[in-house]
Amino acid sequence: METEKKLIGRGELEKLFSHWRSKGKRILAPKKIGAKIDFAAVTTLEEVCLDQVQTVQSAKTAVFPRVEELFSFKNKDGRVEIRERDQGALPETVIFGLRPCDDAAFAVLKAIFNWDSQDPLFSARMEKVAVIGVSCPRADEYCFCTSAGGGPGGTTGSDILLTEIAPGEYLAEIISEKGRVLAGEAAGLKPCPASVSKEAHLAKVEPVFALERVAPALARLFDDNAFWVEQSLRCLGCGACAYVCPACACFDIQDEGGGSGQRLRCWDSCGFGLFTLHTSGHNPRPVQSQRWRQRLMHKFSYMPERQQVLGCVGCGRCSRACPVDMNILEHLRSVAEAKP
Amino acid sequence: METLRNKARELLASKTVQMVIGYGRGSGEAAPARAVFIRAAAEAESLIFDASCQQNLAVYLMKPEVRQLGKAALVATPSALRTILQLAAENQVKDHDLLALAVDAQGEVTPLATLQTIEAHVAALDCNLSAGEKTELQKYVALDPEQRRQFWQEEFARCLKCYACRGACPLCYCSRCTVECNQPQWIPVPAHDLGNLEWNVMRAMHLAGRCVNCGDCSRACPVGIPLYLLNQRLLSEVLANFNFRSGMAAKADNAMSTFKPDDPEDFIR
Amino acid sequence: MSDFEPKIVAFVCNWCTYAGADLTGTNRMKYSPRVTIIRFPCTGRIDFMLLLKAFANGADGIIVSGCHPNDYHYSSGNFHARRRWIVFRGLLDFLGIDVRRVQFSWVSAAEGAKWAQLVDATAEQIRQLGPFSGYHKLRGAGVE
Amino acid sequence: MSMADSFKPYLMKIEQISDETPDVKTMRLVFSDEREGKNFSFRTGQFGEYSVFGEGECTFCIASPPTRQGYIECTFRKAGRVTSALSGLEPGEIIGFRGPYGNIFPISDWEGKNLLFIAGGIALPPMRSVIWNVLDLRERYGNITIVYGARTVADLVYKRELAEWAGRSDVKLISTVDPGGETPDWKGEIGFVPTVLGRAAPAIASRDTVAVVCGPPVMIKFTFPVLTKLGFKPENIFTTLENRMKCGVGKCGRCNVGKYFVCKDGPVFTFAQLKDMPQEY
Repeated sequence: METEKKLIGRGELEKLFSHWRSKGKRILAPKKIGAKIDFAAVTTLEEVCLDQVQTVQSAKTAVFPRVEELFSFKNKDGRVEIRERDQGALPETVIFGLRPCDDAAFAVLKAIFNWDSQDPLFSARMEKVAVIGVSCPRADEYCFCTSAGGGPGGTTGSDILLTEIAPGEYLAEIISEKGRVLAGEAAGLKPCPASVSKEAHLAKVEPVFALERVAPALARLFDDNAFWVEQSLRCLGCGACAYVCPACACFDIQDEGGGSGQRLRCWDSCGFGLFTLHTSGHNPRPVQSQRWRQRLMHKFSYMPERQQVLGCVGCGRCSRACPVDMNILEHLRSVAEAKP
Repeated sequence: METLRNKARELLASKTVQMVIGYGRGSGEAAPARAVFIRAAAEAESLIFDASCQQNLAVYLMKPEVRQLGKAALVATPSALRTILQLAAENQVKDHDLLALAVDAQGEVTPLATLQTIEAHVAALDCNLSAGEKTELQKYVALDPEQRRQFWQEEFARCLKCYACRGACPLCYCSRCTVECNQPQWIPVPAHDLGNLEWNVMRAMHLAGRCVNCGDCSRACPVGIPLYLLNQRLLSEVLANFNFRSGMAAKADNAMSTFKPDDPEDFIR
Repeated sequence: MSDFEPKIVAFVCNWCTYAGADLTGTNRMKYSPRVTIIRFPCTGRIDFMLLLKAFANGADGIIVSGCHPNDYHYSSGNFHARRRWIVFRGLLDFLGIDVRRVQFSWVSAAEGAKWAQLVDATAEQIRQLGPFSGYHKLRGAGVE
Repeated sequence: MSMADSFKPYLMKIEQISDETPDVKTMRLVFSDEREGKNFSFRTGQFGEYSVFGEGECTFCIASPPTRQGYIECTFRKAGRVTSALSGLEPGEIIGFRGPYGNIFPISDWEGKNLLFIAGGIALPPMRSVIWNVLDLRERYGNITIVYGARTVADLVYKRELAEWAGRSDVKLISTVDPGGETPDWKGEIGFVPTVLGRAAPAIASRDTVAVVCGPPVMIKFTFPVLTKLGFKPENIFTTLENRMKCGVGKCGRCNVGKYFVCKDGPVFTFAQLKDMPQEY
């Protein structure tokens, strides 16, 4: 579908919020929580924070929650009954105010969950999500979207992308069919003069490494243990990077509730030693350097080859969230610049 | 800063240590300083020490791939010094395993080569909660229980179970944490409300009488849960009831695996 | 609230309290039937996690009881336990969990009557506090 | 496969349980829903996710051959949370099964060839499926040799079947136990699998022979050089890998060996493939 351009004012957006609310939709948007800004359910535009470069966590929870029920079961008196989820009951969700890198991350998640076969629960959630992005007027030293194939005004993954062209005045790019439906719910969209361009309102994010050099360099470096040990000495082996990442989707499956309980899917991270530990005690990745290597290899080598998509959108969240400043940008740069 | 760098150069050049674990410049606003592992005298100029250097570097003493690099000199804040003593008391580090370079806010560097000298150094420090810490803690103690319950429920609801608190804690060194034991499954794996509460209770309890209040768990938490409050509350409890302070001596019983016959029991019927 | 019958789990040591509870029975003393007794080799074995599991599985109140100090089968386990209870109680309180829901006690093998009183008093206390639904509701919460 | 994709398992009734060793059991499972059973098919080499409801899932191969229809079998050692729970179940109880997953042993390509099976310890189960599969189609294959070893006599699994194979004239079975693992009445070989294989070498022709190797990493490590010396080409040596898995369908992210998913690209790999893969298994 061809992108349509319109103008929309803050007042109209507010009306859209109350319209969605009246339809019973869940609205997720960046919101101040304590000292941090993160995605949470909101009801009005007032609650939404758009000043930050990035939220702590991504919006992936809308389609890949921290913990979700796959199905429930009753195991009693030698009989087992399985109750599948009612996918119709999944919430209709509008995600508002996420950055173009986060919008693009939904394409990565789709590639992970649906590359070989469709993941029904993920797909059902995805179906019910509409994405209204807001392009970036500012970036920080952790941003590298332009090195990861995106940009501060990138439209990949958005249904509508907004760019603030004057205080309270937005250029709305209507990108998808879902976007058109959403826009149809707004009265008072104004036509956009041809002279209006978003470029002047976007952050400048200079490319910092040559992406095409990363995958071949990684393949070369795989067996260079010293390189990986050096890269990961600081790493504490936690899962903060994976859990804030909009494109990380590794998961665990756990049963809870005894005989009458649920089978759950929950987040997991390749940074944990337990992730690959065999019951026998053998671990194919026994040390942290190998786990860090896996993180980079997976996103920048395996995924491009197997799922035809980069496992990273350059949002920089992992670097900001890391307790010990494992800055992925630096690591990628040194990978790209490693001598053959 | 130059004193610190010179000391590092000297230790490395004389091969007294194989590595200096210290602070270097971080990569951006989110991390003005970060850990560096200096192995050559020529690299010592990247060492810094200022108010932004807060991480308790003793966490790296327990990391296998760092340990493999040989004997370390550790740039140690007061918290890190106490951590070293606590690790020694728990038989995790031995005398002469490492050399501490005690640093303070004034930029003074004091090399401490033995656990005994670390003890003497720590004995002269004020290890009480600061006035600010006491006031903040008191604010929560003074709430009514229902408000406290709600406060913690909201805080824990954000917990992702990323275990950054555990990773950052130099005293969370178990090779297999309770959360990784599944026969029985003590702590639920998923980050739902019950799993998050049990994890955080367990973490706090297992650090009771051991935590030195370095605050790294809270600094590491990506969603900003004030875990330090739990630790401070329990260390106050341990101090008030057992007159015990962690990380003061290289040979000490663990507060929670010892007892006095006259420990208080007014709550027991 | 008047028809609320609390569910109480008692974690007791084998040597003193369990024997005491047995004595209550052989002496045909009556006490609240709302208690489920779980026997341990020693109070030192009663980990705080077990208490949390009891609450998560529907307990409204908990009794933890063992040998009196200095009158003890294994010389020091109950002293160790006492320390952990002190700290655990402090933590529960700080988390806003009503510590009246956990009753600690020493009941010897000769104190059948004390056991009956302890259970009755705890049952009454929990009856007044009502069901521990705040905690029970945690189960399943946060699953999408 | 839509059912498996939603992670909803088939309900399987435990029909029969055999004790293989003190901690290894074989379970025969039949579909609770007969229709599902009729529509179900698999091929040798594939695996599944078996679950005890309330405890979780664990991954094992299907240990029975596809030529025996109406049931599947699995053999497992009581080791973790789920296998411990599984061990405690009785015939008649219901468990979950998702599958079949993964690739296969290409046995139709092997027709007309000699087959050499080499297994150690608890790794015989994946091979049992393919062994019975080719034995059930015996006339299509040349000589069949099985070398099987375990630490001790007690650790040998499928003892009844070993006896059956030993008694067949169209199968050559060499069984062995590690030195010190023998009993007074042990009649087989004594020695590690690679050593015993080396000793038996003169009887094993590498020409027109396919080797299948399953065992602990250390056994595999020492077996490959012996086979190479015997003249086996890497593409004629097959093995099946195990890694920790959760989903079985290439999504959960933990079973990969380099860029390969053990659950999708494997579990069956040739030695030629393994040579190009990193040591992440």
